[in-house]
Amino acid sequence: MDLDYTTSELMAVAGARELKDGEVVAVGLGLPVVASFLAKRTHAPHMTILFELGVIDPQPVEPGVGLADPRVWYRANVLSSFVDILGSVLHHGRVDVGFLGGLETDRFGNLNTTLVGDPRGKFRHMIGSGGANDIASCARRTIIIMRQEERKLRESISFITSPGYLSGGSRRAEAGLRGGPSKVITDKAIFGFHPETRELMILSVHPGVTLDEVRSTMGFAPLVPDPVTATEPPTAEQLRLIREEIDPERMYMG
Amino acid sequence: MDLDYTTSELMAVAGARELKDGEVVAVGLGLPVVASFLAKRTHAPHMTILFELGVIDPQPVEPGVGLADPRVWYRANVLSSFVDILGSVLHHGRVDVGFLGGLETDRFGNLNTTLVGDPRGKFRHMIGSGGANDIASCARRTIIIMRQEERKLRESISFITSPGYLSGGSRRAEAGLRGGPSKVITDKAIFGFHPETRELMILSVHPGVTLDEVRSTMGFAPLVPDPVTATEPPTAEQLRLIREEIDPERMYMG
Amino acid sequence: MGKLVTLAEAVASIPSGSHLALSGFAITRCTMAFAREVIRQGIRGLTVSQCVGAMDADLLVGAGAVERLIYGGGSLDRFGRLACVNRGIEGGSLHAEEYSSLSIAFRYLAGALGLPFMPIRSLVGSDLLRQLQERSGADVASIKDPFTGESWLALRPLSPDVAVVQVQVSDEDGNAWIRGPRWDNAEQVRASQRTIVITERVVPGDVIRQDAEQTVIPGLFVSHVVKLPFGAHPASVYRVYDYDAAEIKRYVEATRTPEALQAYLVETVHGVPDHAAYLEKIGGQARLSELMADPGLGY
Amino acid sequence: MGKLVTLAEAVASIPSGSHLALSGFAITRCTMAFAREVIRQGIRGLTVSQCVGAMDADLLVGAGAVERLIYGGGSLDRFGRLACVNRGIEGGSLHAEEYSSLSIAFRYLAGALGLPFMPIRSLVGSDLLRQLQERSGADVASIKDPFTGESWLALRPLSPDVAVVQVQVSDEDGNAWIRGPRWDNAEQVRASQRTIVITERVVPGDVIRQDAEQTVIPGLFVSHVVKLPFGAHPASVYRVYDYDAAEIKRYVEATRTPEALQAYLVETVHGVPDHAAYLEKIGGQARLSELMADPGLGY
Repeated sequence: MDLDYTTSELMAVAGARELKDGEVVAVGLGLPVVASFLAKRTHAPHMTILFELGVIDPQPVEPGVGLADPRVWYRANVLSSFVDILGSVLHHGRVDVGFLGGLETDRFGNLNTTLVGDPRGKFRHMIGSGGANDIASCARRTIIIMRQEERKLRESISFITSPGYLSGGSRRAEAGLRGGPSKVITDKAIFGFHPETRELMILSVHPGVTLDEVRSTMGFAPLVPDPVTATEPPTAEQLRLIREEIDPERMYMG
Repeated sequence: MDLDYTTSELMAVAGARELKDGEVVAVGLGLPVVASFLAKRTHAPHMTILFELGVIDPQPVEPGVGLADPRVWYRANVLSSFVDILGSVLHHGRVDVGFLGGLETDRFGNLNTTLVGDPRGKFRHMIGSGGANDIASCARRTIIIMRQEERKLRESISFITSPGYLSGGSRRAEAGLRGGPSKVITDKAIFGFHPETRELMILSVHPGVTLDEVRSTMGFAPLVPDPVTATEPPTAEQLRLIREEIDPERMYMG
Repeated sequence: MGKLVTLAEAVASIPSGSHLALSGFAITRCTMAFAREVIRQGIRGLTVSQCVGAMDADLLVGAGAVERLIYGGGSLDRFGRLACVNRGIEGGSLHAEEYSSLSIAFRYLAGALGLPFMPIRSLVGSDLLRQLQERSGADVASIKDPFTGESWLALRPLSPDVAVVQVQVSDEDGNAWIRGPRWDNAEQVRASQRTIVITERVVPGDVIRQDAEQTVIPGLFVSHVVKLPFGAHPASVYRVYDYDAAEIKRYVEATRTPEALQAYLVETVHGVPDHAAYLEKIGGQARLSELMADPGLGY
Repeated sequence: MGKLVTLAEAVASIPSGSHLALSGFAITRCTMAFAREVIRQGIRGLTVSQCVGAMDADLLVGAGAVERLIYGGGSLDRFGRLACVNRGIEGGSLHAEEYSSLSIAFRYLAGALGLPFMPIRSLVGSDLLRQLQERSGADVASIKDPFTGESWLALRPLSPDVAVVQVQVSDEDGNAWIRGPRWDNAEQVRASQRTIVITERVVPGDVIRQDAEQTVIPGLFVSHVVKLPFGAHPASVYRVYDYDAAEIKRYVEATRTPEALQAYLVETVHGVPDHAAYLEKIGGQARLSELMADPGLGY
């Protein structure tokens, strides 16, 4: 087994480590799928995986192009509906972790997947919410996974599709929302949020990445601990599972 | 075919005549079942029959002891739930006719199936509502079928389980309820309701029954038309269907 | 994390005073063996809810295990009324809150979906509503539609501690199928904190996964799975066995007086250690064989 | 009272300006043949709703048939975004009302159950809500829980004129099964005034009656049944056929510019008289055979 790993693999493993056994996890497609299946096959066998359109705990044998692909529903325990998954599980308050990707996020973990500025100063409409707003509003905590670039981690985003801590502090709770983002996992670092101000803060920097690289690929200055620790690398078994069983065609891992 | 008929048979046939082709009918057990299946097999083949617990258009081959009996669900088109039948069909406003039995009714078609007085001056608790209150509240019209006795057609009933016209006139509409009872079919006569006062009024008296017999088996004086017409008797084909196909064991017909 | 336990273990997880949503409807899919074990273990002070009152609730009330009943009326179909429930209401020993089928179903649905309340057109103008309004801390209120200004009745959600659901088929994680109509069971499970599944058959998870559209109860709601053939006897389980008419008639006779009921409870509950002994008592395999459902008809 | 009609007849029952709820989710069970016939018949000014915007809605928007889109965001999964929808929003020609998946599902559910409104925790604090509130005659309002005094967001029910649902199996009365997850389809049907079922197979009613727990769409909601194999092409129908990746990629290319789209519409819609001719055009039986689902895997 080649113990070198890609940043995607590191991100998936970092995501998996956030999930505890027995938890109920609402999953969007891409890296969150790999992270969730990896957790379920290692330390969290009793975790429940939900896809918003009405799928619980599938056992895919091939990767799919998205949630609409029956490959992703294969051998599910339950095939039901939005009202069942997003209503009686998520809105009821039973989802421990929401796992979201994003196009843009800001200092307080607010996510934009709706309108992004283009170089000509116009806005481009992207994909909107789907279940992301519901998950960000109702899950006990959310984990955001995204590539880190200055235009993606911005001081201020143009549209809040899925609320994080809004303008920080206690604003989210005051708006009547439970939960909130707990982690942002990028290809450079893992971030948390300050327990009071709710500002983004570095928790660990990935092996081989410098603190400067982290800072220079963001549109704002994050809180920085001293000393800065390094993200734990993937184990051989985690890499084997990703490469041989979960995403052998490297469809999710890019 | 014996063209003599029982009053139960006459009641079932009178009930069937109230149902039009294409209507959606919410049915309680007993005579309403016979009336509905009779209508469906004669003039109303496109009628939809609903049982509250989640059954649409069954084709029983044996009578059952109640809605809980799988005999009554046999060969249904849909097996679902209270929320589906009473929610998305009835509460939505899609039920044309609710077909109800009752222990007691009054001048305004209010029904009691909850608390009835006993000879010792105490109250006895009966069966309560089930779906009857929902049907009486939400169907476009309701038809009541019951035996006629002075203690059953009362000036005032002790408990309104399922609302008719409440205290008459426009009180029902003022309470925010649509529909209301259209007919009361007893073993003596068929009654309607005065279009303004909503008082019970005789529409027809069954063959062989005198007007005095109708009046003397009620606890109040109904409106009486002049002249009084006679209820149309069952046809040979209607009797054959009831006796040979719908209730050969005379389980519903007593 | 094994969920597959004995009936006694599952019942032992229920503290006295709990709110149970029971899956019975009149005389079908009633949680009868469960109710007998609750009585045997001396659990009391229960709140019981169901859309249509059934034999399981009536037996628990008769044995004195129930303090409060939240239901939409009920009966044993043609076999008779809920004699224990009725006697409890008439004598004042049972605190009964009476609704209609849909209003209980909507209260469960609100609980299931995490809604703060549920608007409804039913109950209006009835004495059912008057009685509910007269209760202190009423679970009904009025609310104005913010879009039209129209007044509506609003119901408080129901959130039982435990749903107890008798099903035909489950896997070891509690992913369960219900054949036939499901009445309020799907909403009971989703409204409750947790669910105990009592199942006629336990199948491998692979079987559930082949036909997952049928999974009415997702395992994530389920804390315990009890494999218990004839767990609903003398009630029926569609496609597995018919109701036992003779035994239901005996129950109806036994519930005519408190004395007769005590004798019945001694014979069928206290006098037998468990469900297997109960089945022997009521006639064993010879009797049960006669109840087996015809695979074509389903009853 | 025969409900079984041709696609052209079913589409002809829809007046311009109607509100349609469409059954597609991204690239699966999309009402593609239906959308092509709507365009062919020149029906315009439609309101279209669905929880997650799909290829059917995008094609109708691209052809200029849609005035208003009520949806929760959407894409063609990995194949791309909803280019026609996005261009319509960016250019201002499409009036889009954007929600989340659950908020649309709850609006359908309220419409289905005859509720005056639906409380929800989602949308709060987001710019989705801000945009919706800025609309005149907003479909969102705030309401106070009468039991706790807590403030909630309330959504107005959705009541489409017609639900159009692509299913696997139906009988002639429209009693239909949906295999796989059902996303918002059951609620769409129940919220709508009537439903058009587009089905891959028509089976005798006796088949439906043998497994009536599977009937997601009761016939009483259905006005028309259209038997139309490959009606969702190039989207997939679980257990019947897979998505046609090459054809979806061609669609994605064609929707990059309005000019390319016009050429695509001429070729696949206006230039073919009906669905059968469309299927010949895209490659006929040879191509369709390759898409047939593996009976074990279901795709």
